Amino acid sequence: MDLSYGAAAEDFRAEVRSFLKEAWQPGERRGRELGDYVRAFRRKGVDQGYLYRSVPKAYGGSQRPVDVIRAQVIREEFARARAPMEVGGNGVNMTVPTLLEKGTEEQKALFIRKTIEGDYIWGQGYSEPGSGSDLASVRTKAELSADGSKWIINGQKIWTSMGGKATHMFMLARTEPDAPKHEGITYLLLDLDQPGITRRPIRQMTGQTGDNTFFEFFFDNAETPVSWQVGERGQGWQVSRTTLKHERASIGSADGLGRQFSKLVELAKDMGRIGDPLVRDRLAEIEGRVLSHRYSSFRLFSCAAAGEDAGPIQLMMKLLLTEIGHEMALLAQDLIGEAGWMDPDAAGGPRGPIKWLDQIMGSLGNSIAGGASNIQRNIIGERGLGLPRDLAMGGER
Amino acid sequence: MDLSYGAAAEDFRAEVRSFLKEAWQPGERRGRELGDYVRAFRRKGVDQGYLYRSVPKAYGGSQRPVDVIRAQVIREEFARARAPMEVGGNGVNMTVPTLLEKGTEEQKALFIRKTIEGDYIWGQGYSEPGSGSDLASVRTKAELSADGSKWIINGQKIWTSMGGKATHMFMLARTEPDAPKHEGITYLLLDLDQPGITRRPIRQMTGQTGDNTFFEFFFDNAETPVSWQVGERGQGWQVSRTTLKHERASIGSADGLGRQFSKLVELAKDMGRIGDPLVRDRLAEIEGRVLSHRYSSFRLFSCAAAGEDAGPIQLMMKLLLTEIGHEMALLAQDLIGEAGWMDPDAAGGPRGPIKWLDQIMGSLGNSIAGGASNIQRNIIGERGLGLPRDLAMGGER
Amino acid sequence: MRFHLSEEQLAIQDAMRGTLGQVWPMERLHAFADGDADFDADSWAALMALGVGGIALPEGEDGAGLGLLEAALVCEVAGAACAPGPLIGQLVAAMAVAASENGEAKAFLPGLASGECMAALAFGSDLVACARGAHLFLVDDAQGLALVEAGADVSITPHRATDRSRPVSTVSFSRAPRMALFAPDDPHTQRIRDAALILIAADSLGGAQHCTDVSVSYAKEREQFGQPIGRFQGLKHQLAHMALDVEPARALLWYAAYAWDAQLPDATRAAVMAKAHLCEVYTRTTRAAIAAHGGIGYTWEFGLNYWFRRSIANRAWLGSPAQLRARAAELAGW
Amino acid sequence: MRFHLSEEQLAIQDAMRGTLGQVWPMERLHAFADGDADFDADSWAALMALGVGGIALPEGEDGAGLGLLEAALVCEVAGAACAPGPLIGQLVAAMAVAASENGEAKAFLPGLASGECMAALAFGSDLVACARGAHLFLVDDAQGLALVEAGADVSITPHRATDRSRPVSTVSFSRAPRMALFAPDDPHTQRIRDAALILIAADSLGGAQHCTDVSVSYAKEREQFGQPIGRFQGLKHQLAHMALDVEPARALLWYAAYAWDAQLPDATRAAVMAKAHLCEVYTRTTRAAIAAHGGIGYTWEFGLNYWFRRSIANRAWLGSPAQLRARAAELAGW
Repeated sequence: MDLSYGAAAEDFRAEVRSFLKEAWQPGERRGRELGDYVRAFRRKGVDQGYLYRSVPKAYGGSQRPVDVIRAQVIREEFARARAPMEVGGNGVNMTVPTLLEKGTEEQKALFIRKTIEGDYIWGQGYSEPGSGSDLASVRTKAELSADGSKWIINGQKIWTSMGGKATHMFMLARTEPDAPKHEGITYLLLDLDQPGITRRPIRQMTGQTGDNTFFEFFFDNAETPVSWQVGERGQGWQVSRTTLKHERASIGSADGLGRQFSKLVELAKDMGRIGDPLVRDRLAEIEGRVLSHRYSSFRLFSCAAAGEDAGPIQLMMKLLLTEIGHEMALLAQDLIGEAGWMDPDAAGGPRGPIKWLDQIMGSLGNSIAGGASNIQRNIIGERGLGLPRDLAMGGER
Repeated sequence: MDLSYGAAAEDFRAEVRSFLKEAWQPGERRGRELGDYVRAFRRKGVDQGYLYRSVPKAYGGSQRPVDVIRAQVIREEFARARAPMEVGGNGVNMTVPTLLEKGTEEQKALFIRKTIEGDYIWGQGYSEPGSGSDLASVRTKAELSADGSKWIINGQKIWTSMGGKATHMFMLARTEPDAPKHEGITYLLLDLDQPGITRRPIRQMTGQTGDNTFFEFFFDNAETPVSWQVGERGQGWQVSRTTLKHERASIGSADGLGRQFSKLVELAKDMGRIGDPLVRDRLAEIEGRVLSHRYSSFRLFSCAAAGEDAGPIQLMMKLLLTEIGHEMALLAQDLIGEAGWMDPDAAGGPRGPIKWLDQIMGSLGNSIAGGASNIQRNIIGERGLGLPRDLAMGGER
Repeated sequence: MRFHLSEEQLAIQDAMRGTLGQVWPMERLHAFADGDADFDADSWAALMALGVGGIALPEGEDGAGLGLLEAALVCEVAGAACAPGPLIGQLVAAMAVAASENGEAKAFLPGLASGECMAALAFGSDLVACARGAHLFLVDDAQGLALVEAGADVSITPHRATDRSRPVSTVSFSRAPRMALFAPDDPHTQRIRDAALILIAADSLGGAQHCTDVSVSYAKEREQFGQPIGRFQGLKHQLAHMALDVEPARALLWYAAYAWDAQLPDATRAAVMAKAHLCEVYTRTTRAAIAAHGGIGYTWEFGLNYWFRRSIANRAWLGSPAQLRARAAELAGW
Repeated sequence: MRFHLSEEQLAIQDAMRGTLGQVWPMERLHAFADGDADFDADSWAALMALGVGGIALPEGEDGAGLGLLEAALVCEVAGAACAPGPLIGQLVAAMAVAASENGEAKAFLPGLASGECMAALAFGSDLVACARGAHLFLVDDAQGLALVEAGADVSITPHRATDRSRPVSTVSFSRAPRMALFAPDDPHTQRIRDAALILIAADSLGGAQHCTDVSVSYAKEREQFGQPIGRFQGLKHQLAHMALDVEPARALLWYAAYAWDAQLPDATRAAVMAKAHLCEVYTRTTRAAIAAHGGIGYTWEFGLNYWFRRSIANRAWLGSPAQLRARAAELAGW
């Protein structure tokens, strides 16, 4: 075992660092000026081969061979310099990989560059009211226009993150109502700036609402050209599977959990509870799981770097994160005590302990986002341990 | 709410107490002499209407109307005087109620008196290797003899408690191999003292073995008269359901759990750990559940006394007991520490803390006996909460 | 021997439930949660019209002559409905005043019983639920139990509260005149504290039962993969586990209230155990309920979050479960 | 950067596994458990023939030149097989002697490496596993670490042990001559203690993995209601939960061994955390495995109880999880 990245990586790190020293000097820039500076900086990052490494040059990427060590060094150095990385979001994480794999030449040319440069922001149109984990139970309907040039869309989508800012959406729509459940779905792209679409933010239990949270979308004869359909008609389920895999790989950051744990220890100190044997015991017990998660992320990274399959552990990271989040929330709740009576969106109230309320409630959101925990347990049991499929779900996933 | 039994019950208590004072004086009697004395004492108990209250006089019972308060007073006073109650076991708890409900006149006359007087000891012949919770998957076969007078039995039964002492068995045997699973089973009684039967004790993980533990039974052309069949041929599953209900009602004693908890507190004191805040917290947390169980048993008793349905709580007592047993075992394990390195069947080793090892392992046996915990969870969910039946088990229970 | 609810007791709960069902539907709760008030006059009046305020007072003192058990049954229904207002404070204050000999305080008893005079609890903390609407405060501090009238000398700073159904304020009584009820070491002081613990436990039981009930209903209606989700063993066992947490705890609460009413020697410890255990149950159950609902449970609109928020308030109120367990260990002489 | 096992490391485990599969099938374990010995010569010889004894010793000192990580990988396989003998004591003693300057003790190094000279651990307790067969004892007491030779001055009282695979005895060294290795405050003393914790954690990981594996296999084969029981979500989620407990903990153990080998500043704390966490995992997993098997898991004959018993021994050895967590809190400066 060796947690250093090796001499070649350190040379590369020096190179990235010197690039950043020169190229990332935002200074006092703010607002639009800063936006332009960031955009220019990202272009330089692409030219150096640091950003959009998996995207071909033709569509604005830097087209580099897979090298997880280099990618990690880039992430670390950009974070250290507080320099902006790729624009992120559903567009880069889901639309781009899907188009690279299944898109037409026209679609690639039309969308990829605009997406990675941040002009197009993508909302996910999978979930519907009532669909839950059963994503294939799509009821939003798309019908061909009389002339066969457009899809006419009617229905509703929900749980679209960043829904307030999205310019475009990728969605699953039912195009063959009489076909078996998984075979009548088509994968469509569409422009959200059109009259047939209404969007509405979903207020969450934390009280949080606004452009960065989840939205519902209502489609009333919304339109999209047939040429924006990805993959074959009726093959949308398969197309979406590619995408979801990417989403799952991008969820979960061991560092974030570690930082949160450190804050929990600080909270115990701030509340004068760090000397309480019960608190110390709970903290150390939770840390055993936090460190297990952290070192397992090293293991996954190491396997990825070596091009080896890490086995079932990769299916477990998300649920592990969720469960540890619950445990931290429960301890935080007892640490803040009566301070928890005041909501974090209180004006002028104490800022310290009560900001934990967001985490205490947010830990519940974790179980829901990115696949509910029971689905994760099924996946671990079936794909990880090779147990037989559930009868009721058999062949439906 | 009122936990006193009321004046009438206290009068009755005085009556029972004065009976016991006179009738139960075992003195220095031992062995056979004591056995005869106990047998005579039980006859007096029946004559007074204290024992076998639900059994008609014709078969040796005292045939009294249901009165759970009186029954409770009798139990308390007999326990206080350390006087023997009914003989107990599968015979009294399962065979007798089943015969009273489904047996022929001949069967009642033949078996009930002998059973309640302790001459006949009954083993349960339900479980088979591989059947587990799926009790209807009976493979032990019974075929009619050529003259139609006897059932010829071949197969194997397992998990028969007190199997070393049993004189008779009630069993489920498959008599209609071609009928649907639940419809080809017949309920048979048989004499275990015959050449076609071999019995073997099952050694448990505690190392415990002997006449009082579980046994396996092997049947090689064992025989029983057709007149010993209970209920219709092919209706054995229904007959057995009556019986299992009785078994479930008799499992679990809140007092036992309370005594065990008191011993756990004593253990913490003996090991010098009662001052440890973690131990105190765990003890109080466990006690919250122990008391919930105890007071729920009062509630059940109170409902039974009033002839009212207590609702879902009655389905929960067994699983609750199992879960609390697990928690106590885990705490006990940490309390005994290195003393747990020595087995309780050690000759000459320390006797104090290590006797907890039996409980630590035994708590696992609880999950298994009387229906596995997952079956209990299904029952709570389906019968208690009205959730729909599992598809795979649908219609099979 | 009787250890289950009587027809009369069930009827009290039914009446409460019926009234709250009418005056306190989810729309009202939503509107209240987004509003600025810390008390809702209509629902308060409707409850008080049922005679709830005097339920545990002697018949001679404007009361129904029932016990703390009945008060707990009432609080259980209020907890299930996430009802607003200082119901626990009202009941505890009325009992404290009824037991006291302070004539000045006693003059408030008819108002406390009828609900016209609203009382909030200020027990060992300057954070007080439903303080703004209160006419009276039952204060428990170093000087013992006292009644304080709202007015110029009582300063109240409202907060945006986690528990939207019973918003809190910081209250300071520095120069306000006190109507002394009981000295700190008076046995009545302990009894009043115990009563408060029991009523919070009752509110928690009601909330936990509500969360279990709505989760079970949802699991029966909601379909996925062509099945009601309650058919899947994973969720089924989770729901069974919730019920297994809540239903046995009901008897723990009954016992605590019974021990209080009968003044049994273990009454204080029973109250401590009940509050500790029921608040653990409430925390677990609200979390489990939200998980059992999936995305919709996490929305503000669905409303489960009000119970979750109330469980946070109840848990921290008058001592966390761990603090109370430490107390229970002490009381047991361990 | 490398944080997963190499081909070579996997090969070491495969060799161990293959050998134990041959010399230590369940029948042998059963026979040993019912017998009177505290050590099994055949399986010991077979393991030692693989060079296991010297795996973590420098190449110049009769060793394979590998690290504690490889020693841990070996102990993991031994734990999975419930292998008998003082393997952990042997490896720790060899490392202690190799690191010391005591010539008298060093003379035993070739024997320790080859396994001809068997060593047991007597660390802060008079209960010692596999004491009767041992030629040497590595003693850790108020005087620090020392090697003591078995003989007339060492009195051994065997017990019927809970852990039938590694029976314990009470050992008294009162007048036995000591070959001093390290003073109590010598950094080497701490390192040797840490190594012991890590190897017990490794044994626990192997045992927990074994229990998970057999439960998964059983769930695939065993049918009820016409289905393999692993199809039922209830059991499926329980098995997933077991795997979720065990698999991530593997990296925690690797890190502890790596930190020891690389002498990182957090090496001691990593060892403490690994032992505490892996023993919790082992306890939970053995219990879950027996429950997952139903009745058969509870029988002696099926054998799961040997792992359960070993988990009891490992958990109590050198500090319970709670004691170690208190230590970890101290080491973190909390």
